This record gives sequence, structure tokens and C-alpha cells, in this order.
Amino acid sequence: MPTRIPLHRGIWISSLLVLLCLFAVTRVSAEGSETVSFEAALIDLSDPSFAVKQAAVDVIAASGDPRAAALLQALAAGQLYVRDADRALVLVSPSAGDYRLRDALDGSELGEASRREVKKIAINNRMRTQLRTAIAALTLASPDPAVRLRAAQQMLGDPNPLVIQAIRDQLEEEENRQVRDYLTLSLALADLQDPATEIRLRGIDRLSGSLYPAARNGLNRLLSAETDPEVRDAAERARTHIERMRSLNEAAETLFFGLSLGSVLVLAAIGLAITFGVMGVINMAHGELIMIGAYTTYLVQQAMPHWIDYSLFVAIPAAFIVAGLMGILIERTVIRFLYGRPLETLLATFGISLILQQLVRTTISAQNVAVQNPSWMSGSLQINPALALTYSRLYILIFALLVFFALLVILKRTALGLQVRAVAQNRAMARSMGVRSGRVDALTFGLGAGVAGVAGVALSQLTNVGPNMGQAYIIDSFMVVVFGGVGNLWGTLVAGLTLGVANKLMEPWAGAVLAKILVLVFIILFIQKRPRGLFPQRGRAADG
Amino acid sequence: MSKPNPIKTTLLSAACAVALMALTPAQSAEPPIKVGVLHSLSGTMAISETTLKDTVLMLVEEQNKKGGLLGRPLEAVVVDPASDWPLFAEKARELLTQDKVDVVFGCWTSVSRKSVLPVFEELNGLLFYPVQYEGEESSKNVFYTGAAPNQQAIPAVDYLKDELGIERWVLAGTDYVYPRTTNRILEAYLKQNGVADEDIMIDYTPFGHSDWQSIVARIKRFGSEGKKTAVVSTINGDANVPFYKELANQGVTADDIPVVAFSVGEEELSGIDTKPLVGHLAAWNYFMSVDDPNNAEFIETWHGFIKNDKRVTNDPMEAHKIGFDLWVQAVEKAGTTDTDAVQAAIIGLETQNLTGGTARMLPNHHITKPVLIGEIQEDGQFAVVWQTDEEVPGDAWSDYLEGSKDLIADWTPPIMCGNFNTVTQTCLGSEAE
Amino acid sequence: MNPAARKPVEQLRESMRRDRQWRFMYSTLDLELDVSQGVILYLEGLHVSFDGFKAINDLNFYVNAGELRCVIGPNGAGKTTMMDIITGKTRPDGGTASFGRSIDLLQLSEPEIAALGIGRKFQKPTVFESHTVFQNLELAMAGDKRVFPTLFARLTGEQRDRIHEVLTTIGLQELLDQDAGALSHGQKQWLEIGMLLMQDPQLLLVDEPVAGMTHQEMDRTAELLLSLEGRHSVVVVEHDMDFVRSIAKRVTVLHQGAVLAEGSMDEVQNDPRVIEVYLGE
Amino acid sequence: MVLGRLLRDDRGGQAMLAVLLLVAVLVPILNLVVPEGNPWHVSTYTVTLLGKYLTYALLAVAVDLVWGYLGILSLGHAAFFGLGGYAMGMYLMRQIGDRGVYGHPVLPDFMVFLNWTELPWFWQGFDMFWFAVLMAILVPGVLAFVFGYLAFRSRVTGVYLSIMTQALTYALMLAFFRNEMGFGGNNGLTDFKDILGFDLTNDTTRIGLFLASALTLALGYLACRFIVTSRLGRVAVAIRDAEARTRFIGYRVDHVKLAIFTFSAMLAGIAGALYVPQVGIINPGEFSPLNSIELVIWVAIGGRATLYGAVIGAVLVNYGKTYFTGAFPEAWLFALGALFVLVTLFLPKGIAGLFSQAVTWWRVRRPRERTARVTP
Repeated sequence: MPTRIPLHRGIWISSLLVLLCLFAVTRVSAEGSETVSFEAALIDLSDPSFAVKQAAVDVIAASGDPRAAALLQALAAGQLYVRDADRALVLVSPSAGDYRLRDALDGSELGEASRREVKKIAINNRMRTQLRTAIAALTLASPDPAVRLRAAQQMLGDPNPLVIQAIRDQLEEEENRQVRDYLTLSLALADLQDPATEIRLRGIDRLSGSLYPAARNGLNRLLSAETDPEVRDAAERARTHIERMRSLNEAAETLFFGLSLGSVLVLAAIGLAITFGVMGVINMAHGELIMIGAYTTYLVQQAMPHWIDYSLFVAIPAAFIVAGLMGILIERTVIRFLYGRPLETLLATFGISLILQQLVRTTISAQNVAVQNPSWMSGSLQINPALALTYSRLYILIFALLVFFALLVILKRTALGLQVRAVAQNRAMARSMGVRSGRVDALTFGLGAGVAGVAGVALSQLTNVGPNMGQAYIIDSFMVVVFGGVGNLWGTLVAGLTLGVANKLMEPWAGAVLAKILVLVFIILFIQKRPRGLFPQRGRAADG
Repeated sequence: MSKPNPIKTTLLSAACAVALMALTPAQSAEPPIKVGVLHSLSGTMAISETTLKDTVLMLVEEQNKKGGLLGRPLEAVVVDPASDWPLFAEKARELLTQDKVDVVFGCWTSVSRKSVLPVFEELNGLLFYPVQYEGEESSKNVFYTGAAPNQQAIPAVDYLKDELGIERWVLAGTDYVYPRTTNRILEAYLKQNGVADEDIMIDYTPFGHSDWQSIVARIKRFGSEGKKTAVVSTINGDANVPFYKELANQGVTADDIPVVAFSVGEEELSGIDTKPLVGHLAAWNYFMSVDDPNNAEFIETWHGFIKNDKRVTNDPMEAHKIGFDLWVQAVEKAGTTDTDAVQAAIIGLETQNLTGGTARMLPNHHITKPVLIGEIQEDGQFAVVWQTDEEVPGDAWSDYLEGSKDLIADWTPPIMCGNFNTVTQTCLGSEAE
Repeated sequence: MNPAARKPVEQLRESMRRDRQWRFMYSTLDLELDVSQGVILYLEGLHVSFDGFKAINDLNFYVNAGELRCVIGPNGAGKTTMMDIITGKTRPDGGTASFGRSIDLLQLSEPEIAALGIGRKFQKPTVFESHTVFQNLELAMAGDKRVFPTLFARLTGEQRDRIHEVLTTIGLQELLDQDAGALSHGQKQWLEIGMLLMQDPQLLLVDEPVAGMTHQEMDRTAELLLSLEGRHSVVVVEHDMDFVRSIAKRVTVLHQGAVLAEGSMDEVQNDPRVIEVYLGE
Repeated sequence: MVLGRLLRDDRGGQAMLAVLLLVAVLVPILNLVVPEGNPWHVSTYTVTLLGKYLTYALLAVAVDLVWGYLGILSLGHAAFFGLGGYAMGMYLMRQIGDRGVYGHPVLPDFMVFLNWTELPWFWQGFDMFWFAVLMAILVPGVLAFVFGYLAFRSRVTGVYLSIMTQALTYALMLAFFRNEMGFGGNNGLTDFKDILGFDLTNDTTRIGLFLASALTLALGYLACRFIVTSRLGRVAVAIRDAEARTRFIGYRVDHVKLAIFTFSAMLAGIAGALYVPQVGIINPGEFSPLNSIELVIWVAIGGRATLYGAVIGAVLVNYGKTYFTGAFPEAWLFALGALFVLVTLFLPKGIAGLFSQAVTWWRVRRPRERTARVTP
């Protein structure tokens, strides 16, 4: 792709590469090797020693060879393998069972190969950094804006004059806004180093209001050295301005963290709000139902290893059904004999939770299992350089709300919901009016269990999936439901989010543990004030 | 309520099972030598400890294939302390008094070791403890085959400092004694190396902490202030997955802020989606990926024994292997399994590490170990990126802590003391008796 | 000071009364029941509303010492709510309720009110099912009901006699060792009345005593209540007109939370408003 | 005499106490007199095991008092047990003196290693046995009193109360895990040397502790009997069955609840204090909410509202645990779980219920059931 570089820019870049090259040669000869040619370097790439590999990378980067960029990117991405037979470098992409090989240089197909025949070229952190710089230099002019962006980010704050020059040229051409930001920022940073006062001032002026950490660090560096009073207080002002904006963003971030934690609590508790809140069953196996949901996700992913990105859409209904059926099973076999004796449901379901845990230990494994994140779940949404919301959290927050409102609709708008509420309020009456309370109970409990399962899918994306994971959520769930007011879905939502935010607000100055303790104490005292939670349920149904 | 002790029957059955498993060629009339196994098979620690139980069973089986010890077969006695600390003490007493075992291999967490320690000292038993730990201890009756802080933490920090040029440090750990001690040692060590206070951030979280958003955000900020930053993680097992996931999601990659972990090994990785971890580091004394004939053989026997070649090997397993070899040698040398004789005999004995080099039992009941730094790869294995030139001797008492820098442990005459104060030339505390 | 400001000040002064400042500074026992006017219960200008619905609406109601008063009225007339206010279960939004002339019931808690000698029998009979009849009465017996005295309490001779006396009054003497849970509906009603008597109350509030009773049982109950008249003041709330006629001297008709009519059974029954209310339904 | 009155119509209790007495007499003899190797010899291991069970039994009795008779399902009694344990543990730590590994004259090892220079105020006085014992009773008592005062005054009942007690013990667990708290963090307190000058590792000391536990259990049992057979006990049952009614006949329900709840908490504290020297360690794990739930289950299995049932339940379940964890490590959780489910389904009155039913079968004159029916 670098073939399309306009001439004058090509000159700059190649001269930059030449410099890198000289640099490399000295380094390499220091390493005691004589290799300078591109081809020889290729051989060195498959050398076990990281030192030799680094030298080789420098050479390749500097060679100006059009194939270099692609090659280094492949290396960085961990697709570059060496074939044991002829030590040829090959690009590997996994195919059914085995590997599909392409020539690393001309990309020509080399057919299938077994895992035995090729060996991956391992790289370490140093090489990653080195590769990124080299690739950046090679791809700053790439037609793909995403690539240019990465390159620009990489070059950010690099004092090397040649790099600055390259950036300056790119800036003239560049039309992508984000890339421009980075390039101008780099230049501004360069300005700070400039001997001329007005240039430094220009740099400061450009930097003020920029939220990039590099900007603030640049100013700090400047202030540590700067003598000129004018420049100093300009820089001071710029920095305080930046700090204020950053702290605002941090506040926003904390709020998001709180809401996200809250959404997790809501998800974990919402199923309980039904089994416990509506049916009055103290369901100690709730945590294990969540666990079942999580394990369903795991199994689904095992079943469709090449479709991880879609696995969740399969997992959610699957988990709902599996956990739901499990719930119905529990209800039919045990709980239905215990209605009106809530405290005894606690004992029975606790027994069930033990059984379910051990069941997972024996059938699947005592170890945790690896549930993967779909690509669209990883990474974060960059609002601005100082504020990024992680996608996984964002989606789970949204998901929690969806589940909540879905439940609300089911309970308030559907026939089932009507019957559920009828049975919850007055079993005998409902029966006499022809509601098949047995069926309703089973379905209600199944619903609650199913929702717990769905929560499990979400949690599997955040934390580890193992036999004990249920235990981690059961207590918090009860807290949320009780705090919100038993039998009131809105209560659960508000309670969950409140506790989440409260927790996160306290964490910075109290620390994670103390924050949790304080929240618990708060709940205890709150319940003394309002013995029936935030939104107490009216009428006789409430008298437990 | 007065009843014949139930456990006997139990252990007989367990013992028989093992005896059957270990069909010894030398089916001698000699009474077997009993090897106690004290690892949790249920509860939270089962995740890690079950493997170690199997390891010991394997070692016993192998030894019996070689014709046992002193012409007598070995017999493993397995109990389940169920991750319950008081129960550890109870079961230890059971092994030593009811089953009269000659040696015990067991424990993982510090608290479980602390819980059984008085029992072993009271009944003068032998315990081989295979897990890296916080040090600050040396008992006449315990042999520490895992790493002491100076065999894991300090070399790791040296690596980050010298190789990766790290200038700012985040010491993140779960709030219990191992991270606390390790971090205090590291803090002292870093300050001695001229690291300023504001360049060290220490953070503790509860067990199984699952919401890392704020902490990772703080780490990110801490790392974005221009200086190269690294995280030294003593975070305990379960909390690691959400931690690494959060790191990855907030865009902290191994080359901006590398994390070096002391409690994440092959076994743990097998239960994690390794994508977000690639490039992060771990410091151990053993990696499954190390290319060494002994290691290859060990892995092969392990897969043969556990009948599943997907299973990984890890550092504590090697520690048990070394401990077992040394114990066998000591018994042969002493010609008896008598505790005091073995204690006297074992000091100074050597055996092969699985990663090359030799492990020697030191007078302070710790051993010499090589230290390896590995980078996590997609396949859940580690690529060794650095290792010490020669083995590091385990140090019972850290040189960087106020209370203990003057203390040494030496179980050879004339000192015969686990915490000997070199300044006052006195043996402190109860071990004096 | 301007009149607008006065009311808050009054309230403040009231709330600052030294003898009312701290609950522990006065016990209910030192409150003297004053029936010098011959009236034992004053309810004046009471208001209660449950989210919008006016259950009690400017209710004025007086009971003389020793009289047997019947209260009738259609459903939702506020009969039970009135009882709740008297026994401290419900706090009114406005108005006063005093026991005798001096004792302000609205200041006191349920146990304190009970200790003053106002006993109540619920619509639905509630006795302690896992205790015997005898024990039920023993528990109800007047006396020091604080924790430690209760812990060390022993039955004295005359207390036993008292219990047996009541047992005979309510006609359960031969069932004294039976679990209350095993009693018939009627027997439970009587036992509950018996428990009221054990507290030898000044004022009994009896809510629907004959609901679901056979005719014989009704007659027994009627006798029982009549036998109380004079010694105690009794307020009976009842739907069953025949029963009311059989015991009532004075009848009060409640309607929509206020007194609609009051007088002898005949007067009340011929009162057009009453007829309208009852036939209106 | 009093004893007679307390045990009237309490055949289960009589039997239980008889067995207890028998064990208390036999075990020491079989342990000390009968030589090892003799099949009748009871090992010290078994003695400590029994001692542990007895403390659990006492704890169960305490729980049964509030749950069975007062209808308060406390999921926080492990907290009181743990606090009692810590009080005793602190005393034992102080007894170590300068025999700790760092040889510090006063500070326990974990403080030395946290670089603490002097003893925090709340560790003062725990070098005196009487003080420690006092605290083992008072601290849980006060906590229960404060908590109960708030809860009962504002009429927090039923499930809400249960969950709150759970929150209480959960908060305590998290707090004690923190090393800054000064209770040894996750490692807790351990490596005890001696108690009242007697070497803890000494057989006779263990026997002594065992006997102490047996005696305390007996006394605790009788104390609870005294309460439940008194009028207060009947008031308690009345509250359990019809709280509002009890209020209307003039009892201060909240006071009654508070008194009994506090007493029960103190009992739990004592149990904890006896537990620690016998198992040799106390750590925050004891506060885990699951423990609380489990001990409620002991009571349920033994038979709610029958004090001796609680004792039976505690001993049986724990014996079962000791046995199963060894017998089939992989499957014992199945067994335990199934046990809980089946008992709640088929034995609502627990094992004690079975007994009384059996008795009623072959007895002509039916003895009055003081074991009230189980109502939520």
C-alpha cells in the first residue's frame, strides 16, 4: 500500500527510515551479528533469541522494502509463523482443525498445514513497543484512517525531529478529524520544546483545553524547566484549566461506574425480586441459578467456537430456558410443599444450592471455566480523551434495564402477570376464582429462575465462572430486594442503582472493603427507619 | 455420643484405594511407610489443591514402582480439610495421631499453614509446604519448598526495573497476609532503590473482589502521568479474571502497563479467557513451557497418571516433586523415617529442578530456586523472557523488614533455632524450648 | 406577637411540657382515671383518612361508665377504625380521644392503653393456639407485665381462684387443660372475652362477638355480655340486629365515619336516616 | 426442687443430660486411664472433637431459644459466636507473651509485622482471663442489645429481620478480614500456647476444656429451660403465634424480644469462647453468613422449639460432616444438601418430632406436647 505515497512525502519518510536504519545497524553490529540485508533479517526473525529478533525488526523497518509494513503488522498480530520444513515465513490463519498458510511476503496461498509443521514466532513486550513505533512510521500515510490514527497515537509526543517533520507533512493532507487532533497535538508538544518563546506560547495555547494525558504531561515537563514568567503563567493557566475539565470527567466516570455496579446488582437481584418478593420464597439457590446461566453461556460457546461474537444471542434464551426449567423443577419437587412457611423454604433451598454447586463440580469441573467476550463486548467507547465507557459495562447496563422493563410488562400487562399478582395476594381467593395456582406458582418461579439465568449470562462477561460464583451474589441480592421493598420491582431497580452508586462514591476515600461495610451498615439502619424498605407493599399481603 | 472414631474407617478405605492404585513390585510384609496428604478437596480452595493431592498420589505411585522406600511400600493417606481452617488443624492431628503418618504433604493458604503449625510442633511431625508464601516463618517441623518473597517478588521487580525501565509502581493485592508482607518488602526495597513515595501506589481489595472499574481507572490515571508504570499483582486467584478483563476493556495493554502476577499460573490460566492477558507477566520458579528433559518426563508421567493430556503442570506441583525427592533421599540417608533423624539428614541434600539447576535444602528449611519471568501467551502457557543466572537461596526472614532483618533461621547445631537474632545472639520465641 | 405565630408557639410549649418530654419520665400507672362526669370515653372531632378515603370523619362519641353500648352501621362505616384509634393501633389525623377526663389516649402505646384497662376483642378471634385455655387466661391476667417480673412470676392462690372464676363465667372450666387451638369457633370467642376479663378492664371493646355462631352460642354470649354490664363499660360492635336488640339499651349508628343516630333500639330503628342508610344499600 | 421442675415433661432433655453426664464421666477415664492401643482408649483427637461438638450444641440451643420459642429466625448468631471466640482468642494471644516468633514482650506477631508500635486500646485488659471471659459475654450481648433495640422497637419482623441479621454478620466478616482492624486479618488469631497457665497441648488441659464445655452446655440448657418453662417463655410463644394480640393484653413485646435475644447472643458468645481454645484458631471465616444458615439447619434437623432437639441436631450434623468429609470427599455435599431438603419436607418437627411421635404412639396417656407446632 505505501506505493501510493506522494513523492515529496516519500522522501521524508525514507530519510526517516534511513536514520532508523543507521541506528539499527549500529545496534545490530553491537549485537555481534553482521546482518543488514532485508532477506537476512527475515531469517533472523525465526531466531529463538529476542535480542536477535529485535535487531531483525529494526533492519526490516529500515529497509524501506514495501512488504515491511505488512510483515511487521503480521508479526505484531501474532500471525507470523515459520515453517519447520524450509524455515520459510508464513502467515497463518486458523482453518477447520488445522492452519491455512500464506506466504508472508507475497501472500500467495501455501495450502493447509498441521500445527506440528509450523512454529509461531514469539514476541515480548519490548518487541511489541518496538514494532508499534516501526509500524507507525511505515503506516502514517496509509489510506486507511484507522491505521493512520493508530500511527498518529503511537507517534504522540515523540521528540524525534524527523518524526515531527513527517507528521507536519501528513497534517497537510489529513482530512480525518481524529487523526488531525493527534497530529496537531504532537506538533503542539513539539512547540513546547522550541527555543522561541512565542512558539512555546503557541504550543501552550494549542494544548490548553486538550484532555489528552500527553498534553498535561507536556505542560508539567515544560513547567519543571521553564524560566520565562510569561510562558510559565500561561502554562499554569492551561494546566489548571485542563485539571478542572479532567476532574469533571472523572466525576462522570465515577457515576457511570456506580450505575454499572448498580446494574449488576439489579440483574442479580431482579430474579429474586420475583421468587422472594412476589412468591415469598427465600430462595437460597438463587445464586446457583445465576451460576447455571453462566455455565450455559460457557457450553454454548463450546458448541459454537467459531461464532463467539453471536454466542450471547444464543446463550441468553438458552440460559433463560435452562435455568427456568431448573426453577420449575425445584418448585414442583420441593417448594410447593412449603408455601406459607417462608423460613423453611430457606432451609430447603440452601440444601438445593449445595447440591447444585457440587453437581457442577463433579459434572463439569472444580476449576473455573473460560467464558470469552465477543469482540463487540470488549474495548470501550471513547467519549473524549479523558472519559471512556467500557462497552461490556455499557451493554450490561442497557441489558439490565431491558430485562427490568420486560418483567414489568409481563407482570403488569399479561394474563400470567395478573394471575401471579392474584395468587400472591390471596391464594385461596384466586383458586376459588379458577386460577390454577399450582401452574401459576410453577411459572412464576420458573420466570424468576429464568431471569436469574439471564443475569448469569451477563455476569459471565464480567467475572469468572465457577462453582462458587453463586455464593458471591446471593447476599447482595437479598440486600437489594429488602432495601427496595419486598414485592416491588421498582424498589429493586432503585435500590440496586442507589447502592451501586453509593458504593462507588465512597470507594475512592474509603477503599473497596470499607465502602461495602458502610453500605451494609447503612442498609441496617435504614431498615430500622423503614421496616418495609424503600417502597413498602400495602395491604395484608405484606404481612410476612 | 461416645463412639468409635469414625475417621479410622474412612481413612482405611481411602488408604486401601491408594494402596491398590500403587501396585508395588515389592509387596513386602514390612509395614508401609505412610504419607499424609492434607489438601482441600472441597470448598473454595479445592480449585487449586485437588491437583496437588493427585501430584502426591502420583509421586507415591512412582516411588512404589521403584520398589518403595527402605524396602517398605509407601501408602498415601488422604483427608479433606474442606477449605475450613480449624478443620485443617483437626485433620492434621488426625493424620499424626490416628493414622500415625510419617510425613505430611499439604496446605496451600497461609492461614491453613498457620492453623496446622502448632499441631505439627506439638506432635513433632513433618510437613512439606509447596506454595510460594510470605516468609517470616521457619519451623523445625516444616519444610518450605515454595518460593520465599526473595525468590519471586524481588527478582520480578528487578526485571521490571532493569529490563523494562519501570519508574512507577502499583502494588495491588488481596487483603491478606501474603500480599501485605510481600508489598511491604517490595515497598522497602523500591525505596532503597530511590523510588519516591508518590511513585508507589498500594491498593488492597477483599477476596473475590469482582468490580475493578474504579481501581483500574485509578491505575490508568496513575500510569498516564508520563512515567513508565507497572502493576505488581498479588491478587488472589478468583479476583484475577475480572481484574484482567477490566484492564483489557479500559484499554490498558501489556505494553502500556504490564502486570506481573505472583499467583497466576498455568492452572489458573486454564480457567481464564487468555485473550486479555496476553503479554502480561508472571514470576515463578517453574513454567510448564520450560524445555528440559526432566520437565518433559514429569509432564509425561503426570498426563499418564491423570489420564488426560490437556491437564497442565504448575509451580506448586514442582515444589511437591522436589520436596518428595528430598524427603526420600533423607529417609534413605537416615535409614529411618523418624522425624528428628530425617530433619538432621535432609539439610544440605540436593535434587534436580525440573527447569534445570539443582534445589538444595538449606539450614533454614527453605530451598534454592531459579526465578523465571514468563509472558502469558494465547495458549495459556508462559514464554520465559528472563531468568536468574543461578539459583536464589530462600530467605526465611526478609532483610527489608524492621522486625525481621536481624533474624535468621538455622536448624543445624549449635543454633538450632527458627528465629535467631544475630544482634542479641539469642533464639527468640517458643522455638527456643 | 402576631396571632399567626401563636399556634406554632403553643405547639412548641405543648411539646416542651417537662412531664411529657421524655417517655421514661412518666409511667402510665400514675395516670388516674377520672370518671367524675360519669363518662369513661370521650372521642371528639376525630378524623382519619387512608390515602384519600375518609374512614373517620368528625366523629364525636361518648361512653358512660358501666354502660353496655352497641355500635351498628353498614360496612366501611368506620366501626373497626374507631376501635383501632381507642386502642392506639391507628393514630388519627385530628381530634382528641381521652379515657376519663384526664388521660389522653393519643399519647400512649398499645400496651400502655391495655395496662390502663381498655381491653379489646378482635373481629377474628385470636387466642394463643399453642397454649392451654388456662395458660391463655394466665397470660392475660392483670399485673406487672415487665420482663423480669414475668420471668419469675408464680401463680398465687387467689390468682388461681380468679382464673377459675373467669373460666366459669365463660363456661370453659372443664376445658382448662385443652390447647386453645383445639377449641371451637364459639369457644375461642368466649375465651377471648375471658382474656379481656382477666385484665379486669374499665372498658371492653368487643368487635363482632357472634359472627359465625350458632343460636345457642349467641344466647350464651348475650348472657355473658349482659353479666358484664355495670361492673365494666362495654362497647359492642355487631351486625346481627337480633343479637343487638337482645342486649342493647343504647345503640349508636355510624355512617361514613360519623355518628348518624343514637338512642334506644326502637328510636334508632324508626329513624328515617337510618332506614335510608340501611335500605339504601 | 428446681431441676425437677425444669425437666418435668422434658423426657428428651432428661435423656440428653443423662447421656451428656455419662460421656463427661467416661471420656476422661477412657482417655487418661485406659492406655493407648487398648480398643477402649479414646484418643485426645476424639476428645477435642467431642469438645467442639459440645460448643456447637450450646450455640444451637441459643439459636433454638430465639427461633423456636420467640419466632425470630436469626441468621447472625455466627457473629455472636465469633465475637466470643475472638475475645477468648485475644486472651490466648496475650498469654503467648514474648514467645512469639519476633519475641516481642507484648505485641502479638501480626502486629509486629504490621509495624505497630504499641497495643491498640481495644486489646488492653485481655491479658486477664476474667476480663476476656467478661468481654466474651458482654460484647455479643451489647451488640445484640443495640441491634435488637433498633430492630424490635421499629417492629422489623420476619424475613426482613433475618436478612438484617445476615447483613450484620456479613459486615462483621468483611471488617475482620481487614488487617487494619487489628484482629489478624484473614489469618485470624492462632498459635496459642496456654490458658490460665495450663499448656494447651497437654491432654489433661484438653480434658479440662472438654469438661468445661459439657458443664456449660448443661447449665446453658437448664437456663434456657428455666426461661421457656417460666411465664416469660409462654409470653414468648404467644408472641411467636400472635404478636399483635400479645401487645393488646399489655406485654411490651419489644422488651421481651430484646431480653431473650440478648441472652441468646451471650450464650452464643460463651460457646465461641469455649470453641477457640479447643480448635486452636479463630478467623473471620467464622462470621460467614453461610455458617449462620448452617446452624439454623442444625436446629431444624434436631427439631425446632425443642431445646434438646437443637443439641441432637448440632451433634449429628457435625458428626456427619466429620465423617462424610473423610468418607466420600466428592459426594459429601450431595449428602448434606439432600439431608436438608428431606428434613424440611418430611420432618417439619425434626428428629425430636420423631421421638415425641414415637412416644405418643405407645403411651396410653398422651403426655402434653410442649413442642408447639411450627408456624412461620
